[in-house]
Amino acid sequence: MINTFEDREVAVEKRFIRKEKDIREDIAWAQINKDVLKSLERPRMLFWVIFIASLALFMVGVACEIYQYQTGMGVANLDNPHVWGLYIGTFIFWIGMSHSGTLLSAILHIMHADWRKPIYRFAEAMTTFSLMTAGLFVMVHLGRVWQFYYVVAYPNERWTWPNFQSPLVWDATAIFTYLTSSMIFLYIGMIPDLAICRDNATGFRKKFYTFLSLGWMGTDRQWANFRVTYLTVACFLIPLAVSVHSIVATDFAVSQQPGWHISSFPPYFVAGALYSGCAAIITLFIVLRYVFRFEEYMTMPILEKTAKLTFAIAMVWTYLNLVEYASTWYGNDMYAKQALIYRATGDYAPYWWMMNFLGSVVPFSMAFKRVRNNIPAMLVISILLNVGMWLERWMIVSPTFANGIYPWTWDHDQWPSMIQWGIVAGSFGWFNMLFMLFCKIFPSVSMYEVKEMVYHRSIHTRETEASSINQELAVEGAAS
Amino acid sequence: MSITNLLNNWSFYRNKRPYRGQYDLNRQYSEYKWAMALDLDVCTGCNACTTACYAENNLPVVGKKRFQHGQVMHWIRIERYWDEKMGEFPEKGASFLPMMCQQCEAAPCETVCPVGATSHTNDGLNSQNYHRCIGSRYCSANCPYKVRYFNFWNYPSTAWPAPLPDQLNPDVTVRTKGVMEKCSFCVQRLNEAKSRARTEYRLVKDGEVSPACVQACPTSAITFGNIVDPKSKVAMMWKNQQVDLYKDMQEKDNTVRGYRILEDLRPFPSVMYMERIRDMEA
Amino acid sequence: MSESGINRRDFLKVLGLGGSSLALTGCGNTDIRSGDELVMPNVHPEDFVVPGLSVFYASTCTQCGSACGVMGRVREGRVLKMEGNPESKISGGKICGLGQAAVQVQYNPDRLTQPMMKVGGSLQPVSWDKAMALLEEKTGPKSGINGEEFAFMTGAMSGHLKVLVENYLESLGSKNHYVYEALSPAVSFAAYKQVYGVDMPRLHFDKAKLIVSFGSDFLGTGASPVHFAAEYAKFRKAPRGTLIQIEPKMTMTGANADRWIPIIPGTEGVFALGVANQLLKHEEFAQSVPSDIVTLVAKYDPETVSSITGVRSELVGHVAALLWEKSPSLVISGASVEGHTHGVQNAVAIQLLNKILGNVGKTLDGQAQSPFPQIAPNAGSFAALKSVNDGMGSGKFKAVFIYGANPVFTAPSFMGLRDNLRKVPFKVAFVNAVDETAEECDLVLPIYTAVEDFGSHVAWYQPEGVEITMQQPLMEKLYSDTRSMGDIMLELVKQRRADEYKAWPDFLSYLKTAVVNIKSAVKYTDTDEHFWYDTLSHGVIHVDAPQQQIGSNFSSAMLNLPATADPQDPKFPFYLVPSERHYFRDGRHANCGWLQESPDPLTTIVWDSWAEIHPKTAESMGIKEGDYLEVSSQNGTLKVKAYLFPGIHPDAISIPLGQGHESLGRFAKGVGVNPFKILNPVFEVNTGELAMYGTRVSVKKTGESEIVVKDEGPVSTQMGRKLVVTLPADVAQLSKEI
Amino acid sequence: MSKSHMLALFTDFDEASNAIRELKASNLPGFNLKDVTLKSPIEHPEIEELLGKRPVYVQFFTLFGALFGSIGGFLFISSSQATFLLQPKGGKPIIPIPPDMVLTYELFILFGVYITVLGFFIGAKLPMKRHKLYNARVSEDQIGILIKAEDTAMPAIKDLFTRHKALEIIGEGSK
Repeated sequence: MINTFEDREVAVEKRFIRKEKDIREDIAWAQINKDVLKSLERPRMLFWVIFIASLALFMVGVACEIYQYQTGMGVANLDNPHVWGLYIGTFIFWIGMSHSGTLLSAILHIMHADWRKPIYRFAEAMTTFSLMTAGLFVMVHLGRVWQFYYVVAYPNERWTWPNFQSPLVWDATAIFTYLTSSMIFLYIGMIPDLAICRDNATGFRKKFYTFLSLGWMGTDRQWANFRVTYLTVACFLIPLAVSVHSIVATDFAVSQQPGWHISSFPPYFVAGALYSGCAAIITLFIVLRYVFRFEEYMTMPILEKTAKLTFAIAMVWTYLNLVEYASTWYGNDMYAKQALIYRATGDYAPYWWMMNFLGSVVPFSMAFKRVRNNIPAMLVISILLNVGMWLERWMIVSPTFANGIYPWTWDHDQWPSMIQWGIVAGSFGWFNMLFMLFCKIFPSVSMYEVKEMVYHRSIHTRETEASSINQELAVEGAAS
Repeated sequence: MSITNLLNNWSFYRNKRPYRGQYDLNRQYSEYKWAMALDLDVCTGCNACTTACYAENNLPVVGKKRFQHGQVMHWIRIERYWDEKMGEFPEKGASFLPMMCQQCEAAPCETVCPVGATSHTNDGLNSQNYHRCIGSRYCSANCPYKVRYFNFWNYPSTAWPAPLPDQLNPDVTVRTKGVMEKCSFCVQRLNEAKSRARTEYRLVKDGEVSPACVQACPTSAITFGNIVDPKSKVAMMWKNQQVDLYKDMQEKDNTVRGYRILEDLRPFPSVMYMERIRDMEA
Repeated sequence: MSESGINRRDFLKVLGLGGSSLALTGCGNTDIRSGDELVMPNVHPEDFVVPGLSVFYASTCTQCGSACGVMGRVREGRVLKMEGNPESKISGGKICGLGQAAVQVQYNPDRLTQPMMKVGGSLQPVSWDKAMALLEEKTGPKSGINGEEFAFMTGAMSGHLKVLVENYLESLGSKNHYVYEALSPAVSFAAYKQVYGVDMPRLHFDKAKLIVSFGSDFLGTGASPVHFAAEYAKFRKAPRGTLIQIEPKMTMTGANADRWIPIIPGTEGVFALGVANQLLKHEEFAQSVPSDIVTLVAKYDPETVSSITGVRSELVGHVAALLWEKSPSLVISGASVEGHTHGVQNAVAIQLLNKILGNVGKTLDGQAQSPFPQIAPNAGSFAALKSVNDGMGSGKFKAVFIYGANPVFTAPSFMGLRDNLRKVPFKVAFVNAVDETAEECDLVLPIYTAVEDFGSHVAWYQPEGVEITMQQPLMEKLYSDTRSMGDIMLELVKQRRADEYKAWPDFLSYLKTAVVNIKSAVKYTDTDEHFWYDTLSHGVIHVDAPQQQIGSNFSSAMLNLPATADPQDPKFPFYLVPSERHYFRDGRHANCGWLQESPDPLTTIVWDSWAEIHPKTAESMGIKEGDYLEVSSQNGTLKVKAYLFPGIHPDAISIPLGQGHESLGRFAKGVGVNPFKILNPVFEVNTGELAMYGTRVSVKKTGESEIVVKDEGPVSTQMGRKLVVTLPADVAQLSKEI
Repeated sequence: MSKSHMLALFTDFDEASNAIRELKASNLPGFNLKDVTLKSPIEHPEIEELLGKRPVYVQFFTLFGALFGSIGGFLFISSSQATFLLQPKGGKPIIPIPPDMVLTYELFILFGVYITVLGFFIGAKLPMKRHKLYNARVSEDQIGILIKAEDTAMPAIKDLFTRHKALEIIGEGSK
């Protein structure tokens, strides 16, 4: 029986706590600034542990590369015809990793899924840095890295140009486009927050942020232009992201080699990319949440939503994966079929099966709410998924070389040397290092967008709650 | 400049190699097209061609360990196959197959090189430009015959202990680490012959020039020449064997021996092989 | 010698005469080692030497005994490549890989560059004066050495250097010229001698419609592989001949056969008689042989033959039938037939088929009779090594010279040759690089390589006429402290015959005089000088000589073959087949990178030795590829990797010769194993030659295993690809081909 | 007559919008709605509407960039191929369409993005110096209204703001 204003308040309160929210709506804006800006000051100890560890790992990679540079690619234990190895595999892996940033920020932005707001910033950062890492691998892989600029189409006195027919040149263009565009996207989206940093920083940092924030004042004119630009760039980024990984896929799909020459490769690669990217987001989500005490913003419901998204993409990937096998099998092309059988039964079989298990079976664990809400479990799963996706890339590259068209040159003995493994490990160090640095220097949660989120949601809920109460009152009134 | 001439002869730019008449004696595109015919029935697998290639083209001796790692640099290799349905013993002997770069007309390696280091020459060779190569190894990855060899090590510093460098052929460069290399049909010899012929206002005569392997082969299993010249031996052999350079699938009598390896991949190789014969009554 | 060049006028004259595009001798090039190599070495080049253009000098390949005429490609005073000399009837302008490797012998990083003297158990460099003084002291007139105490061991020799060597021995009053070749054709010579009365008949592969080869690897390691390969090519052209190979281990020739038949080693003769048995059933052939042979052959019915040879009985009739329908045919025998106690009988039994089929005179007739016996080649023999070894063992010899042979490496261990050699007070080796034998010698003299030296050669297999192939320097000597073998010999001769030889300051002048003497024989009308330069520029002298008449006498006495295969010893169940690799032979050129890295044609293995074992046998013994095996005979054990090889008789184990050097240089040292060492003292009864294939071995797994380094991939078939297509001979229409 | 600036800070967004509505309604002499600038921590489309049409031109930059990228890109690639006849590729024409299309597509996006961003900087007048009446709290949780008007109109506006419980009103003179 509700008849007094107090009762009504209580009822509203009840409904407030009934459903768990993506984010607390009564959180004060000043508090948001405070919390996020704190992440630029004093993170937990773990931050430094991760940072130092990554630095060390990176150094290992650098050492290996220097040795390889001096001695020649032979130290990678590649051979004729097994000329590509972990470098290319890991290159694809990092390119793939970069896709989810765009997915989260651009696609969800267009779809007005506002739960992305607290987490898209670091996802975009991830995009940028994994692209940088991928770029490194192109270099590391080259036999004469000191001549890499031959790939660039720069005017020269001899009128020699790169071969625009080569998928590698498409790669170079696409990656360059993607890298710069996503950096711009990241930066534009960060300007209002940089302004906030500027307003709260002192000393050297103040100069730094002042410079970066370009004198942003949040005037209506700025906001209007900002809104349009952000949306436009987002619209550009989505097809770009798709095209980038399709092009990487064409590196293989346009070649004649069995196991590569498959028309379903581009979508397959894109799905794999989003897949590994989402898994990576979950991992970093959990790490940042702990390291920077972001429990308020990176809440369990958001984690769960991300998990659901990952699960969906995992299923898409699984489907395309099976399509690849099926089409190879029924296509009944001798070379391709032999290559497929070799993958499943030959020297790479253990890794191939592990890839399939991790990529297609493990994600089902995320079907359970219990698992989705269990942070340690999600951490482990997300890492497992990425291991699986890395294996997938390796299983695309190596078995084809080991068991290609020409039987005389089949090579079943090749195994990556410690140098290759070292450089691959180094790349992870490099990525983590950059990422951690970024999170330390820039707000890894978008403050103004969280404010918007809180603002709009609070308005929304207030209205819905109010209306529902009124209905109840009406009902009860009729009853009495 | 470029745009105008682009518009002027658009059709020329859209012409897809190999097209009939691309090579002909009245200089449509080039009056040379080097080709080979290799008779597998008289090839004894003696490796004389391989050694000749080492001598002519400054191929490094890589040593046991690197050979084991598959980093050997033989531009021409002799493959030995046993028959698939061989009983207890190989009663019909072995099958030897000398495999060198097939100088494909539609070479899979050429299109994928990011820097255009490998491309087609006017006289129909699949050239490899060491100075341009950056070692992406995509060409090798896409080569169906796997006849491209990558310099995984800095061989010039290790492969020729003094005074072995004195033997190196000054007409052929020594390749450094990180570049791809492959059979060139001894292009240095071809160029010498061509320039000699040019100074005498004539074309290179048939048999005037031949790659080292052809020259060495004790059984003369390999025939080399300019297939554009209908009177050259190699052209006559191709014709006689009913193998057409511009076709990707030959319709020929089953008594005829000529064929090109992996033709179904449509690389249009410039090397015609002639089937090995065995006396089934024996 | 480099000063004794040609002046400009000579050269012009010669061009007029020779008229060939081949250029002249390499004399006159300045030493390329002198000064900075970046400087173009020809400071005073000949007129015809144009920088940047190659000059081709004709010469002779001495890598093996077939003396192919070759041309050296020379640029800026450096020989770069060996190519065949089209004017040579033997090479026909072609060349094998072994011949190519001559330049790697020349530029070998492990060449001996100065004389070495044993001082306190190790070789120390000395000056030539010291070295020659020592020679003088030990073997000179004052040394008081008599002919009996002196031995000169050489490899097979021919031409004028051989003459000089023999003159030297003669000046010493010695008859001890021991010509030793580890892989000598002595047994087949003996057999041919018995049957045809000549050492070596001329074989017309191209004329035959069917060749039945009993273990003769004429394409790989025969008397004249390059020539035989060319003939083989003709033989395969229309009308295409058929090749049947019968041998215990597939050779390169066997790999090209239309039918390859594995057989128990040593029983080839029996198989031949079995075939003869079948053939004599045809009445045309009945009269072709004496009656005693007919009766003898009658014993060999297919079943018996099959039981002895382990070949399916129907194959006997099959081969006979083929021989019956395809005529003319040619039946030949090879090393694996002759390397047995009854090797000669085996070979004779095989020749019997030629007799029956009437091939004698058709596909097989006499070679040209060389008009110059003194420069004719002397094929080596194992007997020579034996007597040297005995002499050394008994301390008979006070001094031993060794040239062109490496007995310490090739002699089986049961001879104890190394120890015997050590007993000799003074041992001299003339070498390009220090090999196992030189290691043991007191004086090691560095001589020119074949491409630095003059010489003349006569092959013991002559395709047509007699071809004297001239050897001339393709470049100036690489090391100033090396000398020509000829010069050294001349100097040695002069120790005792100074006045007779004073006319000749060096070997070149000696050779020139000698060669010019041939002028009359070839009806050359111009001056001596021109003849000399003509000869050099062409590289060959063709002497058309009368053909040797060959008889054919067979008697049952020559054919008393053992009734069974050699008795089995349960302790050593396997036949050892020490196979001869076509680029390694007895291993004297093992130190060439090219040869080490050129894959063995059949196994495609490089840089190693291996034991070929039949997959069936391997399976029964649980052996996989790469497993280390202990292959032991009574005289030693080899530890060698297994390679599963279908082309070998299940009871045989084959290990290639030529590897397992303890010396000789970086490319050869410590690579593989040396099967010579474990050979048993089994000898061919008629000739006393070592029965190379008469050794029995046992095989044991060691448990260790290592990857076999080979060019072949994990699969050895085409996996359904259309790479090598095989066409039945009856479908092919070679006659319509160009 | 001289104009001057005044900044009012609000915590309550509804009040702020009401204030603007009132300003709009009361057409004071010497005051123009164009001179009102809204400064907010987050974007407020609904309030911006009150300020009347303030058009954005970024789209036109985008259009130009995209067109330039695609057309210019294709011309650049094909013409460079056309000038590079020395090294034809077997099996392909000198100017192959499909690969060029791929690159054209990439360049279309590349220039589209770049020039869009250029347009943003121009449109938003970035980088710029901060206005002297900027207050840090605007970037935190308060909404600021900056107006420019004749001094005569100032008192009226000031008291209008105070009526709408402006936390603080900063005039040019004061501070």
